[in-house]
Amino acid sequence: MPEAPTIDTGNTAWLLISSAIVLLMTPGLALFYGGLNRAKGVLNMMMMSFSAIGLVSILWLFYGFTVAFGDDKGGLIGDLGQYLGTKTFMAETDLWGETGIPLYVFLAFQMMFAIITVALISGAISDRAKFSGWLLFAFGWATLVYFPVAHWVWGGGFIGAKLGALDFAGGTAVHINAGAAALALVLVLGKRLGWPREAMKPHNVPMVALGAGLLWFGWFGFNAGSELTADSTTAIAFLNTQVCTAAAVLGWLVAEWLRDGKPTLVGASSGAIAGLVAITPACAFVAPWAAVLLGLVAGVLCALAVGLKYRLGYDDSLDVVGVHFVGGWIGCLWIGLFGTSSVSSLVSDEGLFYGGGVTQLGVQALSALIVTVYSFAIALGLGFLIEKTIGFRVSAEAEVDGIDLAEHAESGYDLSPAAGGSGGAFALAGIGTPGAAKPADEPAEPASAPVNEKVGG
Amino acid sequence: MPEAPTIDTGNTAWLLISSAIVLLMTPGLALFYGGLNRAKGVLNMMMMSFSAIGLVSILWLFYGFTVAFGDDKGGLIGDLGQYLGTKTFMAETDLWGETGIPLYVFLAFQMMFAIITVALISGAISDRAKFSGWLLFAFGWATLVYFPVAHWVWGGGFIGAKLGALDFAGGTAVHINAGAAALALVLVLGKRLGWPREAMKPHNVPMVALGAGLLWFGWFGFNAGSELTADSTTAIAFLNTQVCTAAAVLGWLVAEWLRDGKPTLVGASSGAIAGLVAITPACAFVAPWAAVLLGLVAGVLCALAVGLKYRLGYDDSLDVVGVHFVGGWIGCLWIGLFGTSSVSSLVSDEGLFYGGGVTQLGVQALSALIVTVYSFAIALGLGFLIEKTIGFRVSAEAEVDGIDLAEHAESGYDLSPAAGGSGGAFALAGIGTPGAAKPADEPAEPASAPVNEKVGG
Amino acid sequence: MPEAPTIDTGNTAWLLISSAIVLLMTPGLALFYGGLNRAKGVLNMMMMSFSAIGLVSILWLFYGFTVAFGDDKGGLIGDLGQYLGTKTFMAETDLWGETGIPLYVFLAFQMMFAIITVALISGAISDRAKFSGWLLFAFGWATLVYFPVAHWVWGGGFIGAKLGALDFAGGTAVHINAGAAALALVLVLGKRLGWPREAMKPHNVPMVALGAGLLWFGWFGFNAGSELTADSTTAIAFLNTQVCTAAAVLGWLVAEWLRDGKPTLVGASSGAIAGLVAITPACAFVAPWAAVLLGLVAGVLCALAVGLKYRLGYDDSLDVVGVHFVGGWIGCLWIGLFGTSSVSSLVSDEGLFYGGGVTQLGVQALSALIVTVYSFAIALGLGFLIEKTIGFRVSAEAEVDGIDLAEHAESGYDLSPAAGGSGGAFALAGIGTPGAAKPADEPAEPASAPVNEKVGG
Amino acid sequence: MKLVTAVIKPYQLDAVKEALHALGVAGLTVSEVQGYGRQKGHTEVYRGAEYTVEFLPKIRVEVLTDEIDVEKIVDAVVAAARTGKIGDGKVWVTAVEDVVRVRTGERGLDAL
Amino acid sequence: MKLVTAVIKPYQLDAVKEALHALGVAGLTVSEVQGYGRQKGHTEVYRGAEYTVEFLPKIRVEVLTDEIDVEKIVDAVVAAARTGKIGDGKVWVTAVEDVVRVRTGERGLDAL
Amino acid sequence: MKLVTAVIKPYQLDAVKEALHALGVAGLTVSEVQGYGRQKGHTEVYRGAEYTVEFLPKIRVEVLTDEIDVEKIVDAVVAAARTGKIGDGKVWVTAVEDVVRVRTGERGLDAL
Ligand SMILES: Nc1ncnc2c1ncn2[C@@H]1O[C@H](COP(=O)(O)OP(=O)(O)O)[C@@H](O)[C@H]1O
Ligand SMILES: Nc1ncnc2c1ncn2[C@@H]1O[C@H](COP(=O)(O)OP(=O)(O)O)[C@@H](O)[C@H]1O
Ligand SMILES: Nc1ncnc2c1ncn2[C@@H]1O[C@H](COP(=O)(O)OP(=O)(O)O)[C@@H](O)[C@H]1O
Repeated sequence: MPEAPTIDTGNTAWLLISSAIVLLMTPGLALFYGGLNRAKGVLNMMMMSFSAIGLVSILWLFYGFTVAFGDDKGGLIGDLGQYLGTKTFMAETDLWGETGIPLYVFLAFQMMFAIITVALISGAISDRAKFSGWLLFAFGWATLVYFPVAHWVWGGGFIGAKLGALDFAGGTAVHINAGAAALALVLVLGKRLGWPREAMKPHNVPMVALGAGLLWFGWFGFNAGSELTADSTTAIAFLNTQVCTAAAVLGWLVAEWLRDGKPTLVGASSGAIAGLVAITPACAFVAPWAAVLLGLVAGVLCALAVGLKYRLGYDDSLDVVGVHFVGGWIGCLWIGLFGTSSVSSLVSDEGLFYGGGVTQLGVQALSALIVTVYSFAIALGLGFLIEKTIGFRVSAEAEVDGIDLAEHAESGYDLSPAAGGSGGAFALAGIGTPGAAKPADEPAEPASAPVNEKVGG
Repeated sequence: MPEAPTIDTGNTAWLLISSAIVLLMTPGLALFYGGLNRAKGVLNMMMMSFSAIGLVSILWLFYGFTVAFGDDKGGLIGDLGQYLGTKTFMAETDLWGETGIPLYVFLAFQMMFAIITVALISGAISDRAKFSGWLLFAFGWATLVYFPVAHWVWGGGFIGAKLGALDFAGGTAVHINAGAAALALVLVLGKRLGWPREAMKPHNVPMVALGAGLLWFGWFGFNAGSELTADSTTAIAFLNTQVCTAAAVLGWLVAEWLRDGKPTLVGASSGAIAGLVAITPACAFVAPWAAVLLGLVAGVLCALAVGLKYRLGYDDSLDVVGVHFVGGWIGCLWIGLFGTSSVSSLVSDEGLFYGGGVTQLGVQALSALIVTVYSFAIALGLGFLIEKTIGFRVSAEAEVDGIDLAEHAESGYDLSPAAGGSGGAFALAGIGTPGAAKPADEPAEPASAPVNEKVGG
Repeated sequence: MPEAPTIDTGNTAWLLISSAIVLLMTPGLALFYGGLNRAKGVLNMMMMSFSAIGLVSILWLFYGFTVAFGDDKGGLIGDLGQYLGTKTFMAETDLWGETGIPLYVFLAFQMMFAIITVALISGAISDRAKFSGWLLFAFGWATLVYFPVAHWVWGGGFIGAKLGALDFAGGTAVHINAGAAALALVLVLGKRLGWPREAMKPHNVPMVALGAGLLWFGWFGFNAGSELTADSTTAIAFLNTQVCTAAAVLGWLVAEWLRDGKPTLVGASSGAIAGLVAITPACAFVAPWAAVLLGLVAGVLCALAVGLKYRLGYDDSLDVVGVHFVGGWIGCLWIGLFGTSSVSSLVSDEGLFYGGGVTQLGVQALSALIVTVYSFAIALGLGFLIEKTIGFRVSAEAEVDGIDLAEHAESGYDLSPAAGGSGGAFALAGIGTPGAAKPADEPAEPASAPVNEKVGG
Repeated sequence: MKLVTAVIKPYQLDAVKEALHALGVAGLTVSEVQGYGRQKGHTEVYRGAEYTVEFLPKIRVEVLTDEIDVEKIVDAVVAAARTGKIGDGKVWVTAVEDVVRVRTGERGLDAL
Repeated sequence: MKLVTAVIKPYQLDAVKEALHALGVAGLTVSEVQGYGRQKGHTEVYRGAEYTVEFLPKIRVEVLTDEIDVEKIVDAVVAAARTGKIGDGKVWVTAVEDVVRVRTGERGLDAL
Repeated sequence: MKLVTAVIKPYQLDAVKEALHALGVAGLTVSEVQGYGRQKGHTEVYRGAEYTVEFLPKIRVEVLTDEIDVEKIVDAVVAAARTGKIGDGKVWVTAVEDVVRVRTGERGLDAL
């Protein structure tokens, strides 16, 4: 008589901490994107990530999880009633499969994936999207695209279960998916004013590198966590994530060095993301040396791909397409080239380079294509709907003055080299305050003249 | 014959990493508070957190832990001799209870709680407290308030063990406790010069968001780690932490949108903290949907509460009271409203909404009240004592010039758009250095004219 | 019949997450060093860390691991063929020793050590090293110094296995090793222009503190992870790391207070690093109270040591020698003073203060000396070789204009108090862009005038 | 010798620079300033407190020139900086007694 | 036409602005500068090295005005900027030959 | 009274300050500016796009002085700021009608 599954504390510990570090990826993304952006839109850029955490968490709890991971219905969607967020799952048997992990840990882990996938899209539409439009889009796209696609790929749906496409941690479900949606939104919203005549370069490169560092860190949870348990597949997923990313950093830097004459820190950071994206679907299916090769290829190709927008004339502001869409495709196809059953028993058709023919390669391409087309189409439709109803793009005036002021009534920095320090006369002078008082000149009645405080109306 | 408890590697791994991420919360808090502060006091603000790590760790090791978690003496204090820091606990049996966790891991985990509770207070007294005064206060309050209160609530003392109040991860012991002390210090120190006529807005909002992100991340260790083991209670504590916080982000943003016309990133970050605070006591006692509701309520109420200081005329600079005190109370009472034994066997009296009457609600309120009064009173006394002896507030001149220069002789930034880059003439000119040399003009004798280097006298 | 070792999920979870947080240390180091640097070289400083991640990961996979941890050959080097990176280790028996941890997890964990050791060196040569020279040096030093020294100390080589020197997590192998190499490079490269007449102070102190916070966090993986399993040795290593570091923060602050009249945040952050360095070799061998004492001593001594460069006239820009070399020596000797078998069974000779005589102290000193001499000598040779061939130092002009522009063609910040906010006219004016367009003045043909986009040639 | 000083909207800098270029002006010096005038500032919100930023970012452009070109330069700057909206700024002219080129020590017109 | 330039302590800007406002001055331009004079700088400490920051943050205020108001304006600025401590700054007056309002092209007094 | 204004390379500020000090000049005011002239800017690269930064960081130094010292001051600044390379900058002199020391209200020479 088989024992009832019980909690494995080691696996549970691993997935708990994996969930936490995957959550941290979205603030990391906010920093990465925010730093790449111009200073006058840094807050709006970060708000798109932070609001995605707020919104998608709730949607996922209430219906996203059951859409994606409820028992399969016709290959398309999960059982809607099974895990509705109004229920509570605290029985001893409420574990996820054979992993020895409480259901709620798995639910939380996958929640973090849904959040960041939505947030990824925002990099393409920097400095020009209404915040209300973004929220509406996030809601619609998560519901209509991410939740079902996650089901198709991982939840028993047709891409994973029928087609037999492999995607360990989200090449199709996350990166191609988000990249295709990003491209659609760029077409809906159009270019930033002045693009491409102005370079619109990053306003804070150390912040970009910090974001990249946090993303890299969290990605170990993303990729190695996707095994759900702590075993040797987890180990190789972890190692491949590291070496592929390292190689992609080198690849991007070499591409820059040859092309531009100089390697940059933005390039190193971008290369890291390209490598992380590319290894995501393949991390548990290829040997470490093949992961290194993948990193080099992805680093170089993505470095070239981010230039395409200038030739094609679309303003994918922070290169979501060039990095996530392109990197996702490369990684997805890599499984068809270098996937091998000597690494993972999930690989049934050896990759092309292992003599397994093009079967798996074809399946991989088909799966990527399906997700590309579906996500692009729905995102395009949603985008136009929003543009036609509440309006998706801010006014030209708001864009010139800065979206942070226009949409959020705040500005990123009030530094003045060091306010009160070696510089910072403006900050000392209280410019930007309703009236800079003389030091000792306090109001007679403390609460009589608040700064237009509106709480009490 | 019951087996002697042995180490459970999974539980130990979980609590080790939980301890590490809870430690990271305090640098996260330093960034959150530092970014909210004006630039001329950012370093002092961060110093209060970093010094709390330094000081409280040592106190906790030597006597804090035994005060809080030594065998209960009369409901008030732990056995002082039991875990004195001069002893060593490396025997095979030195585990914590039935958790399978080495004693030292539990000691370290709880150490991180003591640190951050003290650091939380500092947000209320920004830009005007002498650093020596702060250190003295931190020492006194940790010793007289935090250590015993932790005992009362968690260590077998009268609030947890007799009264039967529930506080999973620190609504009373941490947030109400720190919030009440913060209010007391504000009364002792008075308002910043110029407040409230000047707005004193955040100098670095991306840094605020980064701090919030790190706090959110670490809070999983704080809340889900408080179960000490990796099981389904851990799982629901983790999930509730996430969904309550997400809902609070949305709640705060909606409150801002309705009241001010614009949602802000400072608001999203603040909402996250409010949600994290509110779910802290309740995370293992309520269903996920009730955690979402709690988040919405806490987000909205704290957004309103931070405005109260303008009406009441006290300068709680970074809103420790409005967020931690208010949020802590809401979360503490929530257990009396939505706590249910279907989630946790520790809930003996069902919450009001589950038909359990007001018993638990009353107990919760009483526990919160006791901690409020005790912490406020001792903090007030300590504060006045310090003010009357060594002085607690800096001179008006120091405050105008900036507390970073006055108390720490350093300034936060020397940026000049990009020193040596597209701007930054001042940085290039070496303003702020003892004498900017011409490029090739090196001193003839290398060590002859150091910059007033004082090491060697 | 002894059971074949199987995977322990708890230990594996602990080492997986330890590996991830140790990786995060290098971006943390990039922030710590970057913030300490002048603004015009912040990116180059961070690039040295990020490129070390890229480069060393690949070297380690392909041959570093087998050099360090392959079966010992003559006490000097590991079996070169055993773990070559072209092989794949996914068999059920591919575990590391008796730890129950997959081989690949151990390989990844140790990879992170190799990375950060190389990156540590870069702090000494800020603002003046060619990036190509740095890459070459990193490659050479990792290969000729770090990989074999790791073998000598931990991999079965003569220092650990024959001499009997103790180094739990890297006092000799990491910190003395990197510090000695840093000193050598300083001698090769010479002083920065203007040093020491100009103070060259940190450009972003909050970033320094952030970096210190991330390093502290990751160091728990570094030290407590070095036990490889989750047990009571892990617990005391964790606790000692915390309390020694806390004490070192206090020690450094007190030293500053007495000497300079003011304690600084740069001091608190530096003290933390000094404490972390010092406890690294000793963390599993001393009682917590002895760790506190070590922290105080290391904090004070390193605070004094960083001033030595002004007297001796070498420009160790960010004090790698004063902190890592000195701190490493202190921690290494501490084992000879306070190491005790009551904490660890690995201690065979009790430390001097436990009445064990000077045996262990002598062994410790000898091991530190060997590593110092070897690393210094090879680094000096490598440095001169690079200087004489491709050149290691940038031109004086590049140094004056800023190494970020000269070597990476990018600049760290484009802030202008708040571009588009309360200030930031320059950013609004698009200074630094190829031609700031009038708001509505978009190019007629989108792709016709890209900003010298070079992808398509 | 004259000094033409213009306080303009940041976004107009490029147009002004090009207009001056077209006139053969070889050099200019710009700096960040904050202006206060008829143009209204904006409002920021911070945790429920609302406050007005009254100063607006402007760019100051300074051009040294000879007496002959000064009118042309003023006209060119005014034309290029104009958007027609409040806050376009001011241009003013002051007399300069002497100019020296640091590199060569040349004086007067030769120094430009 | 005259240009009144004042270099003042940052904290006095608000008082100066209000004093000018009271005189009916409709516009002004301010910028960040660093001053060196009788007032001493401060000392910073970095890892045991101590160094002096000699330049102090100041605000430069510029007001264009007609000949008639210039004395009143100077007096008002001096009065509002005064704290009586060393480092209060300087106010000086230069002649302006012409002023143009960019938006309208108005010249002279009408441009103010 | 005269105002000597110099736009110089940032690294020369220290030399200029010392040269002025040697002449007994007690005070000066400096600010950050960006210059455009014969000196070429630099090129930055961002994700494959290359662009030119045309403006170069310069420092503006302003010294109020009496008529007698003005030539000495100009010469000293020019000498101290010179590196001999393109971009060394300009020094110019304008007439000042009056100067007031804010702290005391002293006027003219006494205000310096
Ligand atoms: N009297 C003045 N003195 C100096 N600068 C002024 C004066 N009046 C206006 N300015 C500058 O000109 C800018 C534009 O002035 P404003 O009154 O807003 O619009 P306009 O010039 O279109 O009437 C201001 O922001 C300020 O920098
Ligand atoms: N000769 C000068 N030329 C230009 N600016 C000066 C001159 N002397 C002083 N200043 C400016 O005035 C400011 C105040 O001068 P200072 O000598 O410190 O005090 P005070 O004006 O009260 O005597 C200085 O910081 C500097 O910006
Ligand atoms: N006509 C001008 N008006 C105002 N500033 C000028 C003018 N010409 C040059 N400058 C300033 O002088 C600096 C140096 O000028 P540049 O032509 O590059 O070199 P040089 O003065 O050595 O011939 C410029 O960066 C600019 O700030």
